[in-house]
Amino acid sequence: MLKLYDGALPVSKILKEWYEEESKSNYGAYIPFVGTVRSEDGIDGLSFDIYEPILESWFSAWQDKAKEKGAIIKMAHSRGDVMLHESSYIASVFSPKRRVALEFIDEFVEDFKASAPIWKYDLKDSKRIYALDRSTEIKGSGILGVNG
Amino acid sequence: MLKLYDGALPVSKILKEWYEEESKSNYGAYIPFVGTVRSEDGIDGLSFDIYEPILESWFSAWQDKAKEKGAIIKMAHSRGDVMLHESSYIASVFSPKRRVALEFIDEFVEDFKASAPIWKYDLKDSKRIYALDRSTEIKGSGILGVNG
Amino acid sequence: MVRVEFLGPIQKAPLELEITNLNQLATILQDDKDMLEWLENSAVAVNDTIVNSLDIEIKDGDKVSLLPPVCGG
Amino acid sequence: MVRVEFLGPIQKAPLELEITNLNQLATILQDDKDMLEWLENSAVAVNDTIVNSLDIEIKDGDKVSLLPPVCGG
Repeated sequence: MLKLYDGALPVSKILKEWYEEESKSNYGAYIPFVGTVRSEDGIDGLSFDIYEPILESWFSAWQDKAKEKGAIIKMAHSRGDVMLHESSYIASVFSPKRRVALEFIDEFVEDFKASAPIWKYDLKDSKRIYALDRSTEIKGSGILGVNG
Repeated sequence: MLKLYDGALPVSKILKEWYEEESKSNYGAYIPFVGTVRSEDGIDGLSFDIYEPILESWFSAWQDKAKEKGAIIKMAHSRGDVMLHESSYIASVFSPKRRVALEFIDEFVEDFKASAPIWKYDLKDSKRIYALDRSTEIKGSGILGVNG
Repeated sequence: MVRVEFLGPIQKAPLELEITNLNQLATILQDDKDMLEWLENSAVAVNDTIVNSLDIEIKDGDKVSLLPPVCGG
Repeated sequence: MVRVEFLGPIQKAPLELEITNLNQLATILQDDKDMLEWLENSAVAVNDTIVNSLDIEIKDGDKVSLLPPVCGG
Protein backbone atom coordinates (compact mmCIF):
# COMPACT_ATOMS: atom_id res chain seq x y z
CA MET A 1 0.00 0.00 0.00
CA LEU A 2 1.58 3.20 -1.26
CA LYS A 3 -0.33 6.43 -0.94
CA LEU A 4 0.70 9.97 -1.90
CA TYR A 5 -0.80 13.07 -0.30
CA ASP A 6 -0.78 16.70 -1.39
CA GLY A 7 0.97 18.51 1.48
CA ALA A 8 1.54 17.27 5.05
CA LEU A 9 0.48 13.78 6.14
CA PRO A 10 -2.34 13.27 8.66
CA VAL A 11 0.00 11.07 10.73
CA SER A 12 -2.25 9.89 13.57
CA LYS A 13 -5.07 9.10 11.17
CA ILE A 14 -2.77 7.05 8.92
CA LEU A 15 -1.17 5.15 11.82
CA LYS A 16 -4.64 4.32 13.16
CA GLU A 17 -6.00 3.20 9.79
CA TRP A 18 -3.03 0.94 9.10
CA TYR A 19 -3.18 -0.58 12.60
CA GLU A 20 -6.89 -1.28 12.23
CA GLU A 21 -6.56 -2.64 8.69
CA GLU A 22 -4.18 -5.34 9.95
CA SER A 23 -5.73 -5.88 13.37
CA LYS A 24 -6.88 -9.42 12.52
CA SER A 25 -3.98 -10.37 10.24
CA ASN A 26 -2.01 -12.01 13.06
CA TYR A 27 1.11 -9.86 12.75
CA GLY A 28 3.04 -9.66 16.02
CA ALA A 29 5.03 -6.52 15.20
CA TYR A 30 4.03 -3.20 13.63
CA ILE A 31 6.79 -0.61 13.16
CA PRO A 32 6.02 2.73 11.55
CA PHE A 33 8.81 5.18 10.77
CA VAL A 34 7.54 8.77 10.72
CA GLY A 35 9.65 11.51 9.13
CA THR A 36 9.00 15.09 10.23
CA VAL A 37 10.35 18.38 8.85
CA ARG A 38 12.95 19.80 11.25
CA SER A 39 13.71 23.45 11.76
CA GLU A 40 17.30 23.96 10.55
CA ASP A 41 19.23 26.37 8.34
CA GLY A 42 16.41 28.88 8.52
CA ILE A 43 14.05 26.94 6.28
CA ASP A 44 10.28 27.49 6.36
CA GLY A 45 9.59 23.96 5.17
CA LEU A 46 10.37 21.43 2.46
CA SER A 47 8.81 20.65 -0.89
CA PHE A 48 8.80 17.39 -2.83
CA ASP A 49 8.58 16.28 -6.45
CA ILE A 50 7.78 12.61 -7.06
CA TYR A 51 8.09 10.53 -10.22
CA GLU A 52 5.30 8.07 -9.61
CA PRO A 53 5.88 5.33 -12.24
CA ILE A 54 9.34 4.45 -10.89
CA LEU A 55 8.31 5.00 -7.26
CA GLU A 56 5.55 2.45 -7.77
CA SER A 57 7.77 -0.19 -9.34
CA TRP A 58 10.43 0.38 -6.64
CA PHE A 59 7.77 -0.02 -3.93
CA SER A 60 6.29 -3.09 -5.60
CA ALA A 61 9.71 -4.80 -5.62
CA TRP A 62 10.01 -4.13 -1.86
CA GLN A 63 6.50 -5.44 -1.26
CA ASP A 64 7.63 -8.69 -2.94
CA LYS A 65 10.71 -8.85 -0.69
CA ALA A 66 8.47 -8.32 2.35
CA LYS A 67 6.12 -11.07 1.23
CA GLU A 68 9.00 -13.56 1.10
CA LYS A 69 9.47 -12.93 4.82
CA GLY A 70 5.76 -13.12 5.62
CA ALA A 71 5.65 -9.35 6.12
CA ILE A 72 3.93 -6.41 4.43
CA ILE A 73 4.84 -2.74 4.03
CA LYS A 74 2.72 0.38 3.81
CA MET A 75 4.04 3.78 2.84
CA ALA A 76 2.74 7.33 2.61
CA HIS A 77 4.58 10.38 1.25
CA SER A 78 3.81 14.04 0.64
CA ARG A 79 3.82 15.86 -2.71
CA GLY A 80 4.45 19.60 -2.74
CA ASP A 81 4.99 21.74 0.34
CA VAL A 82 5.30 20.49 3.93
CA MET A 83 5.98 23.09 6.58
CA LEU A 84 8.12 22.95 9.76
CA HIS A 85 7.12 20.25 12.27
CA GLU A 86 4.73 18.67 9.78
CA SER A 87 5.40 15.14 8.55
CA SER A 88 6.11 14.10 4.96
CA TYR A 89 6.89 10.39 5.19
CA ILE A 90 5.62 7.25 6.89
CA ALA A 91 6.95 3.77 6.16
CA SER A 92 5.54 0.82 8.09
CA VAL A 93 6.26 -2.85 8.31
CA PHE A 94 3.96 -5.52 9.72
CA SER A 95 5.53 -8.89 10.41
CA PRO A 96 4.78 -12.00 12.45
CA LYS A 97 8.19 -11.71 14.11
CA ARG A 98 10.02 -8.90 15.84
CA ARG A 99 13.50 -9.46 14.32
CA VAL A 100 12.18 -9.47 10.76
CA ALA A 101 10.29 -6.24 11.40
CA LEU A 102 13.25 -4.44 13.01
CA GLU A 103 15.63 -5.41 10.21
CA PHE A 104 13.13 -4.76 7.43
CA ILE A 105 12.19 -1.23 8.49
CA ASP A 106 15.89 -0.30 8.61
CA GLU A 107 16.71 -1.76 5.17
CA PHE A 108 13.56 -0.32 3.63
CA VAL A 109 14.06 3.22 4.94
CA GLU A 110 17.73 3.24 3.90
CA ASP A 111 16.98 2.06 0.37
CA PHE A 112 14.12 4.54 0.19
CA LYS A 113 16.62 7.33 0.92
CA ALA A 114 19.06 6.01 -1.71
CA SER A 115 16.69 5.03 -4.50
CA ALA A 116 13.14 6.37 -4.34
CA PRO A 117 12.59 8.92 -7.15
CA ILE A 118 11.68 11.85 -4.93
CA TRP A 119 13.34 15.27 -5.02
CA LYS A 120 13.55 17.56 -2.02
CA TYR A 121 13.62 21.37 -2.02
CA ASP A 122 14.15 23.78 0.85
CA LEU A 123 11.49 26.48 1.18
CA LYS A 124 13.40 29.61 2.16
CA ASP A 125 12.70 33.32 1.56
CA SER A 126 9.77 32.34 -0.70
CA LYS A 127 12.13 30.31 -2.92
CA ARG A 128 12.19 26.58 -3.67
CA ILE A 129 15.86 25.48 -3.59
CA TYR A 130 16.87 21.95 -4.65
CA ALA A 131 18.61 20.19 -1.71
CA LEU A 132 21.46 18.80 -3.82
CA ASP A 133 23.90 18.55 -0.90
CA ARG A 134 21.58 16.21 1.04
CA SER A 135 20.63 14.15 -2.03
CA THR A 136 21.98 10.78 -3.14
CA GLU A 137 22.83 9.69 -6.68
CA ILE A 138 20.77 6.68 -7.72
CA LYS A 139 22.93 3.60 -8.38
CA GLY A 140 24.12 3.73 -11.99
CA SER A 141 24.12 7.52 -12.21
CA GLY A 142 26.50 9.30 -14.56
CA ILE A 143 26.41 6.94 -17.54
CA LEU A 144 25.42 9.77 -19.91
CA GLY A 145 28.25 12.02 -18.71
CA VAL A 146 31.61 12.60 -20.41
CA ASN A 147 33.19 10.33 -17.78
CA GLY A 148 30.33 7.83 -17.98
CA MET B 1 7.83 8.29 29.75
CA LEU B 2 6.87 4.81 30.92
CA LYS B 3 3.20 3.99 31.39
CA LEU B 4 1.59 0.72 32.45
CA TYR B 5 -1.99 -0.18 31.57
CA ASP B 6 -4.34 -2.80 32.99
CA GLY B 7 -5.16 -5.02 29.99
CA ALA B 8 -4.75 -4.21 26.29
CA LEU B 9 -3.19 -0.94 25.13
CA PRO B 10 -5.27 1.70 23.30
CA VAL B 11 -2.65 1.75 20.53
CA SER B 12 -3.94 4.46 18.19
CA LYS B 13 -4.65 6.79 21.09
CA ILE B 14 -1.15 6.32 22.51
CA LEU B 15 0.58 6.78 19.14
CA LYS B 16 -1.41 9.97 18.58
CA GLU B 17 -0.70 11.37 22.05
CA TRP B 18 3.02 10.74 21.78
CA TYR B 19 3.19 12.24 18.28
CA GLU B 20 1.34 15.35 19.43
CA GLU B 21 3.38 15.69 22.64
CA GLU B 22 6.59 15.97 20.59
CA SER B 23 5.13 17.82 17.60
CA LYS B 24 7.13 20.98 18.33
CA SER B 25 10.26 19.33 19.74
CA ASN B 26 12.05 19.33 16.38
CA TYR B 27 12.62 15.58 16.17
CA GLY B 28 12.97 14.39 12.58
CA ALA B 29 12.22 10.72 13.21
CA TYR B 30 9.55 8.98 15.32
CA ILE B 31 9.61 5.17 15.37
CA PRO B 32 7.09 3.26 17.46
CA PHE B 33 7.35 -0.51 17.81
CA VAL B 34 3.94 -2.08 18.51
CA GLY B 35 3.75 -5.65 19.83
CA THR B 36 0.48 -7.52 19.30
CA VAL B 37 -0.67 -10.91 20.65
CA ARG B 38 -0.54 -13.51 17.86
CA SER B 39 -2.80 -16.52 17.57
CA GLU B 40 -0.52 -19.55 17.94
CA ASP B 41 -0.45 -22.83 19.86
CA GLY B 42 -4.15 -22.51 20.60
CA ILE B 43 -3.78 -19.70 23.15
CA ASP B 44 -6.66 -17.37 24.01
CA GLY B 45 -4.29 -14.58 24.95
CA LEU B 46 -1.33 -13.67 27.13
CA SER B 47 -1.01 -12.37 30.65
CA PHE B 48 1.79 -10.30 32.19
CA ASP B 49 3.29 -9.74 35.63
CA ILE B 50 5.54 -6.69 36.03
CA TYR B 51 7.98 -5.81 38.79
CA GLU B 52 7.79 -2.06 38.62
CA PRO B 53 10.74 -0.85 40.72
CA ILE B 54 13.33 -2.57 38.52
CA LEU B 55 11.40 -1.86 35.31
CA GLU B 56 11.53 1.82 36.19
CA SER B 57 15.26 1.89 36.92
CA TRP B 58 15.96 -0.13 33.73
CA PHE B 59 13.86 2.33 31.72
CA SER B 60 15.49 5.32 33.35
CA ALA B 61 18.97 4.04 32.38
CA TRP B 62 17.80 3.75 28.76
CA GLN B 63 16.30 7.24 28.87
CA ASP B 64 19.76 8.48 29.91
CA LYS B 65 21.36 6.62 26.98
CA ALA B 66 18.79 8.17 24.62
CA LYS B 67 19.49 11.64 25.99
CA GLU B 68 23.21 11.26 25.18
CA LYS B 69 22.19 10.89 21.53
CA GLY B 70 19.70 13.75 21.62
CA ALA B 71 16.80 11.29 21.55
CA ILE B 72 13.96 10.32 23.90
CA ILE B 73 12.03 7.11 24.43
CA LYS B 74 8.45 6.45 25.47
CA MET B 75 7.10 3.07 26.44
CA ALA B 76 3.76 1.53 27.33
CA HIS B 77 3.08 -2.03 28.53
CA SER B 78 0.11 -4.05 29.68
CA ARG B 79 -0.40 -5.65 33.09
CA GLY B 80 -2.67 -8.70 33.36
CA ASP B 81 -4.60 -10.25 30.49
CA VAL B 82 -4.32 -9.23 26.81
CA MET B 83 -6.37 -11.25 24.36
CA LEU B 84 -5.62 -12.36 20.76
CA HIS B 85 -4.93 -9.52 18.30
CA GLU B 86 -4.79 -6.97 21.11
CA SER B 87 -1.51 -5.16 21.77
CA SER B 88 0.54 -5.32 24.96
CA TYR B 89 3.67 -3.30 24.18
CA ILE B 90 4.69 -0.04 22.51
CA ALA B 91 8.23 1.33 22.55
CA SER B 92 8.96 4.57 20.71
CA VAL B 93 12.02 6.59 19.95
CA PHE B 94 12.09 10.23 18.88
CA SER B 95 15.37 11.50 17.48
CA PRO B 96 16.65 14.38 15.37
CA LYS B 97 18.28 11.90 13.00
CA ARG B 98 17.04 8.83 11.18
CA ARG B 99 20.08 6.57 11.78
CA VAL B 100 20.07 7.16 15.52
CA ALA B 101 16.35 6.35 15.67
CA LEU B 102 16.63 3.15 13.62
CA GLU B 103 19.55 1.84 15.64
CA PHE B 104 18.10 2.89 18.99
CA ILE B 105 14.70 1.24 18.54
CA ASP B 106 16.43 -2.04 17.66
CA GLU B 107 18.82 -1.97 20.64
CA PHE B 108 16.09 -0.87 23.01
CA VAL B 109 13.56 -3.52 21.99
CA GLU B 110 16.20 -6.29 22.14
CA ASP B 111 17.39 -5.27 25.60
CA PHE B 112 13.78 -4.96 26.70
CA LYS B 113 13.24 -8.60 25.71
CA ALA B 114 16.40 -9.71 27.52
CA SER B 115 16.23 -7.60 30.68
CA ALA B 116 12.89 -5.99 31.49
CA PRO B 117 11.37 -7.62 34.61
CA ILE B 118 8.14 -8.76 32.97
CA TRP B 119 6.80 -12.31 33.01
CA LYS B 120 4.58 -13.74 30.31
CA TYR B 121 1.91 -16.40 30.68
CA ASP B 122 -0.16 -18.17 28.03
CA LEU B 123 -3.92 -18.09 28.62
CA LYS B 124 -5.14 -21.51 27.55
CA ASP B 125 -8.11 -23.62 28.68
CA SER B 126 -8.79 -21.07 31.44
CA LYS B 127 -5.28 -21.58 32.82
CA ARG B 128 -2.37 -19.14 33.15
CA ILE B 129 0.79 -21.00 32.09
CA TYR B 130 4.24 -19.42 32.53
CA ALA B 131 5.94 -19.15 29.10
CA LEU B 132 9.31 -20.45 30.30
CA ASP B 133 10.40 -21.72 26.87
CA ARG B 134 10.09 -18.24 25.32
CA SER B 135 11.67 -16.46 28.29
CA THR B 136 15.24 -15.22 28.70
CA GLU B 137 17.41 -15.45 31.81
CA ILE B 138 18.47 -12.00 32.98
CA LYS B 139 22.25 -11.52 32.79
CA GLY B 140 23.79 -12.79 36.03
CA SER B 141 21.11 -15.43 36.62
CA GLY B 142 21.94 -18.61 38.51
CA ILE B 143 24.29 -17.20 41.18
CA LEU B 144 22.17 -18.69 44.00
CA GLY B 145 22.14 -22.16 42.39
CA VAL B 146 24.31 -25.12 43.32
CA ASN B 147 26.37 -24.42 40.19
CA GLY B 148 26.32 -20.68 40.78
CA MET C 1 15.70 -8.91 59.24
CA VAL C 2 16.14 -9.24 55.49
CA ARG C 3 13.06 -9.67 53.30
CA VAL C 4 13.35 -12.13 50.41
CA GLU C 5 10.76 -11.88 47.62
CA PHE C 6 10.05 -14.32 44.78
CA LEU C 7 8.84 -12.56 41.67
CA GLY C 8 6.68 -13.51 38.69
CA PRO C 9 5.92 -17.20 38.34
CA ILE C 10 7.81 -18.39 41.44
CA GLN C 11 5.01 -19.47 43.73
CA LYS C 12 6.63 -18.95 47.10
CA ALA C 13 5.68 -16.61 49.91
CA PRO C 14 8.23 -13.95 50.97
CA LEU C 15 10.72 -14.89 53.69
CA GLU C 16 12.09 -12.81 56.57
CA LEU C 17 15.61 -14.04 57.33
CA GLU C 18 18.49 -13.16 59.65
CA ILE C 19 21.31 -13.19 57.09
CA THR C 20 24.30 -10.98 56.41
CA ASN C 21 25.30 -12.14 52.95
CA LEU C 22 23.98 -13.86 49.83
CA ASN C 23 25.96 -17.07 50.43
CA GLN C 24 23.81 -17.68 53.49
CA LEU C 25 20.70 -17.12 51.39
CA ALA C 26 21.92 -19.60 48.76
CA THR C 27 22.45 -22.27 51.43
CA ILE C 28 18.99 -21.75 52.90
CA LEU C 29 17.17 -21.76 49.55
CA GLN C 30 19.05 -24.81 48.25
CA ASP C 31 17.36 -26.82 51.03
CA ASP C 32 14.00 -26.25 49.29
CA LYS C 33 13.74 -28.79 46.45
CA ASP C 34 10.98 -26.79 44.74
CA MET C 35 13.42 -23.89 44.45
CA LEU C 36 16.38 -25.69 42.85
CA GLU C 37 15.36 -24.99 39.25
CA TRP C 38 14.47 -21.37 40.01
CA LEU C 39 17.83 -20.82 41.70
CA GLU C 40 19.58 -21.93 38.50
CA ASN C 41 17.66 -19.60 36.17
CA SER C 42 16.84 -16.57 38.33
CA ALA C 43 18.66 -13.30 38.71
CA VAL C 44 19.08 -11.66 42.11
CA ALA C 45 18.44 -8.05 43.06
CA VAL C 46 19.43 -6.36 46.31
CA ASN C 47 17.27 -3.33 47.03
CA ASP C 48 16.08 -3.44 43.41
CA THR C 49 19.53 -3.48 41.84
CA ILE C 50 20.58 -6.65 39.98
CA VAL C 51 23.78 -8.14 41.40
CA ASN C 52 26.23 -10.44 39.61
CA SER C 53 28.04 -11.98 42.57
CA LEU C 54 27.28 -13.52 45.97
CA ASP C 55 30.08 -11.50 47.62
CA ILE C 56 27.69 -8.82 48.71
CA GLU C 57 26.94 -7.83 52.27
CA ILE C 58 23.35 -7.63 53.30
CA LYS C 59 22.17 -5.58 56.22
CA ASP C 60 19.07 -5.35 58.36
CA GLY C 61 16.17 -3.90 56.36
CA ASP C 62 17.51 -4.88 52.95
CA LYS C 63 15.27 -6.47 50.33
CA VAL C 64 16.45 -9.35 48.15
CA SER C 65 14.41 -10.31 45.05
CA LEU C 66 14.62 -13.37 42.80
CA LEU C 67 13.78 -12.69 39.12
CA PRO C 68 13.12 -15.76 36.96
CA PRO C 69 13.49 -15.65 33.12
CA VAL C 70 11.64 -12.70 31.58
CA CYS C 71 9.57 -12.20 28.46
CA GLY C 72 7.98 -8.81 28.04
CA GLY C 73 6.30 -7.53 24.92
CA MET D 1 10.61 9.25 -32.14
CA VAL D 2 12.00 8.79 -28.64
CA ARG D 3 10.79 11.05 -25.86
CA VAL D 4 13.43 12.25 -23.35
CA GLU D 5 12.20 13.64 -20.03
CA PHE D 6 14.15 15.53 -17.38
CA LEU D 7 12.82 14.87 -13.88
CA GLY D 8 12.79 16.77 -10.59
CA PRO D 9 15.02 19.83 -10.44
CA ILE D 10 16.39 19.61 -14.02
CA GLN D 11 14.80 22.61 -15.67
CA LYS D 12 14.70 21.43 -19.26
CA ALA D 13 11.72 20.79 -21.53
CA PRO D 14 11.24 17.24 -22.87
CA LEU D 15 12.91 16.37 -26.19
CA GLU D 16 11.63 14.25 -29.08
CA LEU D 17 14.65 12.64 -30.77
CA GLU D 18 15.37 10.22 -33.61
CA ILE D 19 17.85 7.97 -31.80
CA THR D 20 18.38 4.21 -31.65
CA ASN D 21 20.68 3.92 -28.63
CA LEU D 22 21.79 5.75 -25.49
CA ASN D 23 25.25 6.61 -26.85
CA GLN D 24 23.56 8.89 -29.38
CA LEU D 25 21.61 10.51 -26.55
CA ALA D 26 24.82 11.07 -24.54
CA THR D 27 26.46 12.81 -27.51
CA ILE D 28 23.45 15.09 -28.07
CA LEU D 29 23.06 16.05 -24.40
CA GLN D 30 26.80 16.68 -23.89
CA ASP D 31 26.47 19.55 -26.38
CA ASP D 32 24.27 21.40 -23.86
CA LYS D 33 26.57 23.04 -21.31
CA ASP D 34 23.73 23.47 -18.80
CA MET D 35 23.33 19.70 -18.81
CA LEU D 36 26.92 18.65 -18.13
CA GLU D 37 26.59 18.50 -14.35
CA TRP D 38 23.22 16.73 -14.50
CA LEU D 39 24.65 14.12 -16.88
CA GLU D 40 27.33 13.29 -14.30
CA ASN D 41 24.96 12.82 -11.37
CA SER D 42 21.75 11.55 -12.97
CA ALA D 43 20.49 8.02 -13.43
CA VAL D 44 18.79 6.95 -16.66
CA ALA D 45 15.56 5.02 -17.05
CA VAL D 46 14.24 3.50 -20.27
CA ASN D 47 10.48 3.02 -20.13
CA ASP D 48 10.61 3.58 -16.37
CA THR D 49 13.27 0.97 -15.67
CA ILE D 50 16.67 2.20 -14.44
CA VAL D 51 19.53 1.07 -16.72
CA ASN D 52 23.21 0.73 -15.81
CA SER D 53 24.79 0.79 -19.25
CA LEU D 54 24.61 2.75 -22.51
CA ASP D 55 24.61 -0.46 -24.56
CA ILE D 56 20.86 -0.49 -24.79
CA GLU D 57 18.82 -0.27 -27.95
CA ILE D 58 16.08 2.28 -28.06
CA LYS D 59 13.14 2.01 -30.42
CA ASP D 60 10.46 4.30 -31.71
CA GLY D 61 7.97 5.17 -28.95
CA ASP D 62 10.36 4.53 -26.05
CA LYS D 63 10.65 6.95 -23.17
CA VAL D 64 14.00 7.88 -21.63
CA SER D 65 14.09 9.68 -18.26
CA LEU D 66 16.93 11.39 -16.43
CA LEU D 67 16.76 11.15 -12.63
CA PRO D 68 19.03 13.51 -10.66
CA PRO D 69 20.10 12.78 -7.04
CA VAL D 70 17.14 11.91 -4.80
CA CYS D 71 16.15 12.73 -1.25
CA GLY D 72 12.76 11.48 -0.13
CA GLY D 73 11.48 11.48 3.43
